Amino acid sequence: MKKIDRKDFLKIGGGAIVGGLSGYVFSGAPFLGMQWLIEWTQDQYVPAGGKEEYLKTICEACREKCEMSIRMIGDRAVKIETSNSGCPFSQNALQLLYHPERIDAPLKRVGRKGTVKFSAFEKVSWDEALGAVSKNMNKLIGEKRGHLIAGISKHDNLASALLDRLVKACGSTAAYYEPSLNSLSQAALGGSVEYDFNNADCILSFGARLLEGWGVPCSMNKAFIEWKKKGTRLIQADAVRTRTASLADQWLPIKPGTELILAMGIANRLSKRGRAAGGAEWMAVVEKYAPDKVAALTGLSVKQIEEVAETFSRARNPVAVAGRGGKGVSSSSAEFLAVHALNTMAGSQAAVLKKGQWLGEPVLSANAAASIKESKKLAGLDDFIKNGNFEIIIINEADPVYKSAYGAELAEKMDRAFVVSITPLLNDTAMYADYMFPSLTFLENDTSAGRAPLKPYLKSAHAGDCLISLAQKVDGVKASFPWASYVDLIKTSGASVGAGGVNYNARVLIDQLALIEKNLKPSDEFPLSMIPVELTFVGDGDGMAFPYALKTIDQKTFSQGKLCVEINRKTAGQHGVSEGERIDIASSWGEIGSVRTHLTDTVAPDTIAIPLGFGHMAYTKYAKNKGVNPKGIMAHDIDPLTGTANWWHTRVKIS
Amino acid sequence: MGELIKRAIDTIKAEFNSYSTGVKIALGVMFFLTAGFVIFGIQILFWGLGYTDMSNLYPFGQWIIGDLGLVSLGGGAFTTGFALYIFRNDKLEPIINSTVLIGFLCYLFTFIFLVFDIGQPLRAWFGYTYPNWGEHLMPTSMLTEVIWCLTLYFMILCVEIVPVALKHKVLDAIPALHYVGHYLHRIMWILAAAGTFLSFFHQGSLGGGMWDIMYGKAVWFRAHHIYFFVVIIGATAGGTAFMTLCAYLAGKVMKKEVVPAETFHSIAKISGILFVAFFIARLVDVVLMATRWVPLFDRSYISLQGGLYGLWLLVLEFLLLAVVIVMLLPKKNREQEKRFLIGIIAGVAAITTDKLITVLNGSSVPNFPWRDYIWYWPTIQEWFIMLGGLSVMAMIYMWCAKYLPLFPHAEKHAHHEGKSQAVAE
Amino acid sequence: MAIDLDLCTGCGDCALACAQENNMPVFEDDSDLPKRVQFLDLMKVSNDRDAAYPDVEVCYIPKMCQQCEGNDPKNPKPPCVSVCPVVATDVGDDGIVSQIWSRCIGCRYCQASCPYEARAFNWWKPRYEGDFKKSLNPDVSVASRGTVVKCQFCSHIWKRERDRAVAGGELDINAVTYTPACVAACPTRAMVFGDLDDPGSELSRLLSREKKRTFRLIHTIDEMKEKDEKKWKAMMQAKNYPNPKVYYLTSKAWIKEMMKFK
Amino acid sequence: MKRTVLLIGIPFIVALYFTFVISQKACDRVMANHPEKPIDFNHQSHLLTYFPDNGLSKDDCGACHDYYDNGRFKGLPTVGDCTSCHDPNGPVTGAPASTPRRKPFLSGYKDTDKPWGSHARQPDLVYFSHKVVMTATFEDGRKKQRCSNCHGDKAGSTNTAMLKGKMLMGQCEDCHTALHISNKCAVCHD
Repeated sequence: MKKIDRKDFLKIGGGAIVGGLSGYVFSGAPFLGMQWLIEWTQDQYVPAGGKEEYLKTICEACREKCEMSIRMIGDRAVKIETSNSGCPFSQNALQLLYHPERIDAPLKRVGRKGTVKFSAFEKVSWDEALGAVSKNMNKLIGEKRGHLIAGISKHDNLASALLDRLVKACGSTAAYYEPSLNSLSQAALGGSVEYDFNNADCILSFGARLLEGWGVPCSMNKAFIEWKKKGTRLIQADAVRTRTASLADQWLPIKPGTELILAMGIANRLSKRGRAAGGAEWMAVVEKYAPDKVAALTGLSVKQIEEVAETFSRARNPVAVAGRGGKGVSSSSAEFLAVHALNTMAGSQAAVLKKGQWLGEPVLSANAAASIKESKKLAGLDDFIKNGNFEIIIINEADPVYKSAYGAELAEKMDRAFVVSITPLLNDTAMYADYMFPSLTFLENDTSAGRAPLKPYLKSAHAGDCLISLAQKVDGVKASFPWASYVDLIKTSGASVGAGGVNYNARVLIDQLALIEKNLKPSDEFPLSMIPVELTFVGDGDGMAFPYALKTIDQKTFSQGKLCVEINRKTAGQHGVSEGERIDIASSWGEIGSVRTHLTDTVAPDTIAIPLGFGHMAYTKYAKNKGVNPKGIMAHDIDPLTGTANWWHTRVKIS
Repeated sequence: MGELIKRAIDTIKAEFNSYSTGVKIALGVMFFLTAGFVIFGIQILFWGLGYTDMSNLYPFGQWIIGDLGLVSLGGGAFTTGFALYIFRNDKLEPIINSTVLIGFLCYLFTFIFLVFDIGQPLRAWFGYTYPNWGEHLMPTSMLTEVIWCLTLYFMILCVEIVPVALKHKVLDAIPALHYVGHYLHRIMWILAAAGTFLSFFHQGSLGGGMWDIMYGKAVWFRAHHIYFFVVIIGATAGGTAFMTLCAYLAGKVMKKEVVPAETFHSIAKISGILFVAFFIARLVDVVLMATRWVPLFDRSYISLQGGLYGLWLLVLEFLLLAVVIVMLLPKKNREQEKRFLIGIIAGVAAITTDKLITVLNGSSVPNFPWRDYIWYWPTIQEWFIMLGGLSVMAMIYMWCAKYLPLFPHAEKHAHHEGKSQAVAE
Repeated sequence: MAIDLDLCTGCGDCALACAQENNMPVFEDDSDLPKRVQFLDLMKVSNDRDAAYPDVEVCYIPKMCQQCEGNDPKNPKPPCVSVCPVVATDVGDDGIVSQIWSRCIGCRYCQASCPYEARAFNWWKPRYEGDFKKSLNPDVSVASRGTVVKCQFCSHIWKRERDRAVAGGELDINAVTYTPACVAACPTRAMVFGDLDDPGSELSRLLSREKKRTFRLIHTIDEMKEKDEKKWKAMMQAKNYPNPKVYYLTSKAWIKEMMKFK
Repeated sequence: MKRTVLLIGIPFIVALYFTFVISQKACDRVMANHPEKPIDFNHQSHLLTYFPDNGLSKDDCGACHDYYDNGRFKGLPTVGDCTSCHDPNGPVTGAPASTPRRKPFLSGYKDTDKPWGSHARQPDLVYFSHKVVMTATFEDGRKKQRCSNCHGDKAGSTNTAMLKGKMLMGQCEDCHTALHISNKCAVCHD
């Protein structure tokens, strides 16, 4: 045997290496490795499988109570399959249900107020959080200062009724609602109007964007099919050619903010036909609005007004609709009254005033009874923010800091007060909360019909349950909350009943008309009118937290972080503004900056249409810092009956 | 180890210091761009194309322009090779090595840009394994055709570049390699012919076919057989101008006559004639577009020329073409150095503009009547990858010009004239 | 598919249902319109190009992949299919243009060739943060970054329904019907889905009944057929047309007018 | 020369063998071809001795490998499916050979448990319907497909060893081509 020299060693090594490589290649490992590499670098994600099921439930988000079918894969809800709704609630529900920024446990503030960082909060147990909140409330009640406890609710529902009751039982009258169609018409008319759109044959809408989120979207969509079938006439008065205005049979392109005057003009024509409503004092005001005056103020022709009045009075079952806007509604109380007067004059069967009656009056403890006398009853939310006083405030799903024209002032007051927020997502208002309670989506809460289809998300609980358990810990309140749980309450709650007559307040009407006429006068300082428009799903801001809703935003409104306002072409020419230019808008209330212009003739001359819903400071990373929130510069005049800022029509200038 | 690094640094220092100030500055800029190329290249490959300004509305951007430009300018390699080996225009002999190298680099970087441009670089090989051959082996997807033709022609260029590399004094000393190089050189005409054939196809496919088969788009659709050849002529014209320009610049930088003047004049003449052909072809193309193809969409040609990249680019292209023809065609013009230079620069610019029109204007045209023209401005990532790639190309070319017998003419002269030239080098 | 724009209120439920059903990727910013991925785009269209206030109108046009077939229905040639270098997109026997992202190399050639902007590219890595992953539909594969995706008329629902039908004893799988997510979600029944090849289907009957109201997106060649059949034939020979399978219905002249370039 | 061949050849073969085996093991592991099999299930004995006594043919794989109501394939049976025959209160010994006896180890599980993993997994990104494939028939009523065509002779197996490895797309396509079924991408992929 020869000695193995260097050359031989190389041969052995070479043989081994080549052999090893061939073995590796022939085993197929490189190809599998390549495939693995491709999958790994692409982060290929395959959703887990499971048994497919369809769960039936009822959407309790509104009165319509839509039946829902939820497609489940194992324990995951993957799709809401229901065709009877056109409402963003139900379609968005999964996005909220599985939102990555959903609050998963009660949170206590440890950081500075007004920050959006989650690090400003720490998780606590329900007992601890409820205990801390009730301790603060008990202290106030014990000092007979229960009137400094306030509550703000979003929806007009049972959970809000619970908050009303809790606040009242503590000895305060400060239970308010965010302005909505319901809350505004209740404040103005003393009850909410139930419209029977399916059976009406002529609908006269005063700026109510009926098909753009107004009222209950799913029933509006159902009604729309009925109108198409029956040939119901839809007449829309608006300053912007909105979708509803385009789908309407007739569009009355009025000057921005003159809906009330148009209503007066039509009432005037109806009165000529011997119809009357609202009493002598009211009718005296109506008499002043002859068609030529109305025509001059609204920008319509006398003929148009007379024709509309004619159509309206001829109709068998006409209905006039108040409540300008889509999801975010803002109309003056006078407008609600005037439009309701039209219905009465025309003898409409399709608009019935109903009064909600959820729960009875609570039992007041001695302390509460003493402090409730101290409590100042204000007309509505904005009135309360401006003139009210509070030390503890409970926010039930609402976001007044973002949505109210007085949001900044509320934030300032909240900075000094003890704030409790019940919400599934950290919104602009919750930025100031001391305690946050995670609430549920309708998919997770039990209903009168049965158990919820899905288990509650982590440590969330329904707002109603949250308020009931809180009430159990507050002194002298327990007696008013005999229910074991929210479901227990649902089973015993009452229904709405018919309301009495409406108080047609002519004084308010005269004031409002004067204000509008003043606003209409061309002013050198603020030559333009600004009115809000809303986008599908974004609405007045609630949709911004959901990525799939963001995908529906159209190019000419918001794209790549730039918010566009719509300006009439001719007007833009007069003001030297070109397409896509960056402008600032100023009103007497303030200034917002950096919006782009989009020139389009769908907007009335001398008008800027600004989208609502943008410019959140918080409300998840999807909504945060996108565009601007115009509420701050919108008109702040507080309506005497509804107590909310009538922000619809604002005089502005481009700066 | 430390010693080794020190020696390497010293070598690089010495190398860097051997250049003149102007070249040093240029090298610095190119190194900077290359660094950006590497950094942003990693970003794009690992985190995706989201960092570019391309979008769903504007799917093709700067890198596609780069691909188109590089391929058509690199097309000078086949034109020159064809003229030299098939037509036996021996005046072109001194420039051919440089031409082959540029062609090689252009194609190499076309691949590199393509890899950046596709969303799934790891799946790039799908083009070979699942090609979209249509019926009768006529590729329905021009990109399939392009991938195959480019690959094959790139292989040919690799073979063509081997003899040049083998001429390096170290390699040439090995007898075996010397013979390989020699015989490869002898069969070069076969490669030139095959290259011409392949190049014809992919020039037409990438520059023309790729666009005109998109029959849904008014701005791109036209009769295949016309535009296909328009682009080929463009590539032959622009390519020759680019080859000339590169060699000219190399000469200026190296401060010596790398290519005899008569070579320049000969190739400029070829280029000039081809540019006349291209001018006519392009004119026919535009007229046909305006009168025949665009009206089939119920649109007008002029309405497609709006936006940021509209009519002015088209006008610019024809102006540049006119400049080339005036400067290169008459003998007295092209034999004057300044006019010759203006001519070839305008030629390269004209072809680049042609590609800009194809991509920039083509993508920015709105698809719906209510949409506006789209605005595209490449992001910093796109710029660095594009310019960084080009600087790498330039640096490789510089290195080759210095160490490989890229310009045999200059070497010969160096032997004749003695040491002074070598020092300048 | 047919979409009746007279009935469409632009509520957007179709877009939302589509996103939920098809596991639409969530990017950092989904309001970044040019780069977001969506199959169904709600296009806001107004006639303010041709009219001035107050004669303007607006409407929302839901636009998904139009499932083109080219001039010859027997040999369908959508503009996007022929250009794909790796056969990642194909026309199925049912006429639906499919796109298999796991084959796609991301060259975006199909996107450039689509005249309806129906295709979307995953510019970023799709992120389903936190529990968003839980709402993913296992029937639709989640595409990865750098691939093109598109609407396939929810063909996975057809497969689902086919399984159900076969389990229920139905043997002729061609008789299986299904409803895409967008159509199922439409609250006003503005969208109608059915078999265009079957003259008895609801869709075919609707289209033959409503010929006057029918149009196709920016597909003005249809008008030529009515006006001048000879010229139409010549044009069809001169060039391939996308010939989409999505029909729109409207009684408003301005919408049809807006389909033309001026 | 011979020495050189040996010097190169022997290490070549040894290295080839070892890397081949190691790489293949690694591949198997990556592809999860060794799922947990706590029971050495004997298909053959079940099908041959037990099925005929209960009026089932030995091709009735569906007796255990069943479908959901919506037509999706359940895959491997659950413990509940097993105990529906192997009565939890039944005798462990002493019963006639054809009667399923109680299997004590099953009592450690819940009825819905599936403690055993599967060799055959449906690949990601593919929508394959067992139901449709298994119900398809020729015009004369013969079934187009049998379980064994893809799964091998599972019915004849006496242990839980893997019979067939990963199925490649080509195999699906071959069958589709042979049976004149469309091979378009969207037939299986979404």
